[in-house]
Amino acid sequence: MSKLEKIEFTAENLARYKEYLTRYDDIESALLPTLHLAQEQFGWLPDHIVKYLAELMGIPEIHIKEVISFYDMLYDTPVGRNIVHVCTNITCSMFGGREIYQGLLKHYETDFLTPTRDGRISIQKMECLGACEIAPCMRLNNDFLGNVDLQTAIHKIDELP
Amino acid sequence: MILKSDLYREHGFLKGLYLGLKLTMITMLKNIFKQERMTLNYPEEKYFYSDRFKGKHVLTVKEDGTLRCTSCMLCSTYCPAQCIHIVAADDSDKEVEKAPVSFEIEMLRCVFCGFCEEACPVDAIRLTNEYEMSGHAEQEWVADHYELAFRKSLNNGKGIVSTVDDKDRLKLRL
Amino acid sequence: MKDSANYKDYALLSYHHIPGVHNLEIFERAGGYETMKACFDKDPEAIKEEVKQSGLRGRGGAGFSTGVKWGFFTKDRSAIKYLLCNADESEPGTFKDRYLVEKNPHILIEGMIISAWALGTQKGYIYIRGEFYHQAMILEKAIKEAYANGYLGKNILGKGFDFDLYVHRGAGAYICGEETGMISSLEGKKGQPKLKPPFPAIKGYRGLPTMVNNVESLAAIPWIMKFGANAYKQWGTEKSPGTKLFSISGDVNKPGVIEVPLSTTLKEIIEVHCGGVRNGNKLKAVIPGGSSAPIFNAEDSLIVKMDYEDVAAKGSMLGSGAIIVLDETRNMGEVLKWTLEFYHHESCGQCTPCREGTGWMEKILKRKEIGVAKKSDIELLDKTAASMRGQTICALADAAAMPTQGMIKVFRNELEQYVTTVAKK
Amino acid sequence: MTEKVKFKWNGKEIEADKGSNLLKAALDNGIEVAHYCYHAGLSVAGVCRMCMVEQDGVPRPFPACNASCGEGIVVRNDTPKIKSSIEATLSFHLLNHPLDCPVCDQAGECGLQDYYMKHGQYDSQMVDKKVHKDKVQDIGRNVMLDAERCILCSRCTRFTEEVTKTHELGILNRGDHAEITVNEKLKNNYAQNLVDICPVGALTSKDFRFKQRVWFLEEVQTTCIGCETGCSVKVSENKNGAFRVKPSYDHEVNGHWMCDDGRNIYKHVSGALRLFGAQENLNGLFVPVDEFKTHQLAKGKTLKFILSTGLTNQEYEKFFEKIKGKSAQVALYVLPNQGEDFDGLLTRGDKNPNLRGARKAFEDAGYDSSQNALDKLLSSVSSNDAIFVVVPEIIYNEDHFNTLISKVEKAGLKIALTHGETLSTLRAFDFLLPIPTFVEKNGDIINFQNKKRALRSGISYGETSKDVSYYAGWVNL
Repeated sequence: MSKLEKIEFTAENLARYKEYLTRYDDIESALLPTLHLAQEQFGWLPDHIVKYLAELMGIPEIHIKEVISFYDMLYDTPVGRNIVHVCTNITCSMFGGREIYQGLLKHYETDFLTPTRDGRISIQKMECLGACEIAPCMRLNNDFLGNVDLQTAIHKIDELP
Repeated sequence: MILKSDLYREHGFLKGLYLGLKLTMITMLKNIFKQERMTLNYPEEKYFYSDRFKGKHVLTVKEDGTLRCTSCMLCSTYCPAQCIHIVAADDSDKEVEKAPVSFEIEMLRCVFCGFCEEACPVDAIRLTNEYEMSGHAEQEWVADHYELAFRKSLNNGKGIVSTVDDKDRLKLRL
Repeated sequence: MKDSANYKDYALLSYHHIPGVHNLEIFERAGGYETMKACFDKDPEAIKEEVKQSGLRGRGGAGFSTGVKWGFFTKDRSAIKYLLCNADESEPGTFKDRYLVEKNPHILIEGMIISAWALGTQKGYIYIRGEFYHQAMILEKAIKEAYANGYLGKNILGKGFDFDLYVHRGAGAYICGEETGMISSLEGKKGQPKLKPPFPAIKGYRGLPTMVNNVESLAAIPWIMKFGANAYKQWGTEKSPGTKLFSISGDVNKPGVIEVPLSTTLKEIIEVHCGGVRNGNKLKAVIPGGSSAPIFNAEDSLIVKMDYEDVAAKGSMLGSGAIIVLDETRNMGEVLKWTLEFYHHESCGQCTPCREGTGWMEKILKRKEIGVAKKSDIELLDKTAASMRGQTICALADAAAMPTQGMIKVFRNELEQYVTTVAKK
Repeated sequence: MTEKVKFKWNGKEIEADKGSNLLKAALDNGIEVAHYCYHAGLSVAGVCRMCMVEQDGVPRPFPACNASCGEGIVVRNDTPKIKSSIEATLSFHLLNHPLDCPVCDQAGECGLQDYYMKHGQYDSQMVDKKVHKDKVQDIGRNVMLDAERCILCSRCTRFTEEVTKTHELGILNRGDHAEITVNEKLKNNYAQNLVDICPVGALTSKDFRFKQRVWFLEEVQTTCIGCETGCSVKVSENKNGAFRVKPSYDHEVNGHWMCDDGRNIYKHVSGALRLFGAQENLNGLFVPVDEFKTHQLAKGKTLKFILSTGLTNQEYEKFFEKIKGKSAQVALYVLPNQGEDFDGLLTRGDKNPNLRGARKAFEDAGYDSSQNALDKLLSSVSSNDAIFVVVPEIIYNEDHFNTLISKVEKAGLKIALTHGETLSTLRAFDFLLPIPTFVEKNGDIINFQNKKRALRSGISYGETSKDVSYYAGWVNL
């Protein structure tokens, strides 16, 4: 995204943002949903978007940066269009979650969270995703994928847009 | 010289007295007959002091030839004669951060106690066995860091490289 | 899992066998929301008392009596206060709430409306972890249906009671499962736990009284109100009554969520409900309550009864009821490494002992990678873990220290071997 | 009146306000309690976990900073359990600390060093790789940040959130990768308080950086002369000069803080241009001269004085006593206002440290301190006059002062009483005579609240015995 492009929510997202504000008794509480929304639209949350949000919501910039850096699912570095979460917690590691993670990094020649060269995916190692019965599990964007091995994982990831 | 044992305690009074006087006698006789004198014909003859002698100071350098001193001022704090004067400044290298721009020792004030050597956390200052110092005026007795680190007698002006180098320390720090 | 479940067998999963029960219509046809309607005729204090009588204990991990917790809450009905549902189940090994919510979101909503009526809260939030995107959508849809039916919003069923319910998605932080951390996160801050006192029941979200309950606790409320506290007590023991969802994963043939009365033996859970250890292997160890719980060796696992007291008596904790089964092929050093990596990654960075300690414990265990490992490292690990306990604002430091100490207690020899063995490349 | 309660800390009975902070009560009563994150001027964070205490009847230890004083409670932090927990916590604090004390300016007043001497676990068990963060960052307003040394007590972030409300600092990331980060640069006028409140060497002053080691310095308790607020300050100085100004707690005036402008008030004290003796203007070049020469030249002339507002009450009093009954014309030069009247915290636009004291002294002596009197004096300047101008120690608006100087040009003998050759326009004067600066005199000034504030002298650099009243003695000789 070029910096020259004007950074602002689309009309639809702005309406959603306004709806979020009605849910909470103060504007700060709406920050997390708004960040999710912004990430949905912009992909990731660089400084100039933080600036826009800070002005929009009247929250100090550093406060928003703190929040973004705190959560695993909000990104202050560039990420690919699709996010692949690989669980590496106890149960998933027992069934080879870590090997899948390493295998994926090797296969796509990338690093933790670094987007692949075509900008299509970012692979993120995650702690327990809350789907241990289907270990080893992964998330492709918002969809859970369970009982995977490296081959099926690669296969499924390749199907992503 | 460190006495190994207490002759009197070990051997009893008489034997102790005898052993002690025997040593004295032997040395006396040696001096009379063998002419082994302590007086040297200085400066043609020079006495060699051990490395533990506390003589003229030296500032060690790093492998790249810069001063090891980080100007923490512990030596000047510890110095009983208050003869060390350091002016510190920023160093462009972030890892070094602080370095002296001037390091001066007033040699006439120095009591050569070696406390500076002990206080130094980075092995930047040492006392050598160099004991020949001379000067005409008071100003000549203020040794600056060029004198202290890069005088001719130290590795031909290249300075003494300290073994605990910064890079080694960083390696230790992992 | 039994197929033809009904109220007599299950409290929480009683609707789960009905297809499409996530739709309000089907849920109502099966008898849903009836309890809620009946509850509006009851005195809120009576509901609180009933819950207290039932002996329901918080299902999030600490096991504190829900009724007693409600008792601390302000009785001033006009004061602004909040009901917060903790659906941020991030304890490794736990997936019961996900299972509960994705199949039957309405039971949670019904439970929350009853609780809101009892507590007099005007607004409620379901804090669901960010990874559960679809589950959040299911909840949103269910809430929309409930609004449409007049179960939520202004003047519910003409009783003059207002209750708004919203879903709030987290963004991936274990610590937001801690109640004050969750409140911080809801307030739009970093999800760092707050100092206690004041407790959230007095000063919580936005400095106002806030009640935080686990999904499972809230979902059990409709059943308790329908059949009464005594019926609930038919299950379990005196101190741990009722049923509990257990999430079983690891080396078992049929991993998944089951609902059994508390005090069911672990042996029964593994062998009857989960089809035994995978591949007929020998059981080596069981983590009985999520990764924070100290591990059981095989002997203890076979005799322990899964209720709060018996698990605690054997030196562990029931926690969230996440059972991770490990068979003989598993290396305990690796398991501990994964656990410590997790806590290192998730420490919020507020209190020093936890921030530095979790990282250091991981480094101590990984010393063989830089070639400085020795046997006594296990002793150091034990000491470090001990000095982290009870030192921090929230329980994360304890949660990291307990499994470490537990593991060292049970598998010391294996760990000593683990730290000193360098893998050949 | 708040209710008082009595409680015991390590067996010592303490009286404090009911419900007040337990840690503060202990610290106020001279009990040494290790703590990093607690600061009386900020909210409670409770994150350093150093002030843990045990209370009889409470099962778990808890931090004293998050507890309140109650009647009859018995609190201890010297039990073996607490002692070992403090030791362990301190070792956690030091775990990822770079231990670069030799190059760290904080050494000597560092919380980590202080507590390590008391609570250290002297043999290290740390062989692991430390977490590295960004060092030597200039974050603006003369503040340097070293993220590695930081122990994340969050005092600084709380300061920018609660006191200045400018929100520049935050803690990014979590766990042991958490790091203090600045959003762009520091922008507020109170930024250097961050250096004071930082218990370790993470935030250091760029101005003071590497100038001195703190153990070479002595602190002199005095009052800031930067504006009419009159904050309590400590000036750190030694025989080589003054090196920094720090606020000292005064609940009536400045609380815990002071502004960045006030931090610069020490600079003229031992600056390069400091005046140590009389100087004569020889065609634009000042050369040392015997003061006696000035004295001789002033004889027989009409002496006129323009005083500044920076003198102490005692100096004014003595001055007017000396000229009592003699024909000397006296007026007061008042510094013009700078910027806004009051920034909401401490800084005030009125930059006259002792305007109230001056006006009162003028009034008591029967002199007019108004602008009219000054105008009258200036308009009557003639070649038969010897005019003494007391140069204010700190001049914010040079142009304003230069206009004053331009008006005295007609005088036969122009003498500046000053601490140094600070302004180029001082070249219009025939002589410069030294007067003491604020750290070289004892006395009182009166601040905006009409409160007496004390100036105290430390080590003297200039000719301090000769103040304005000494020169007043030249009248009618």
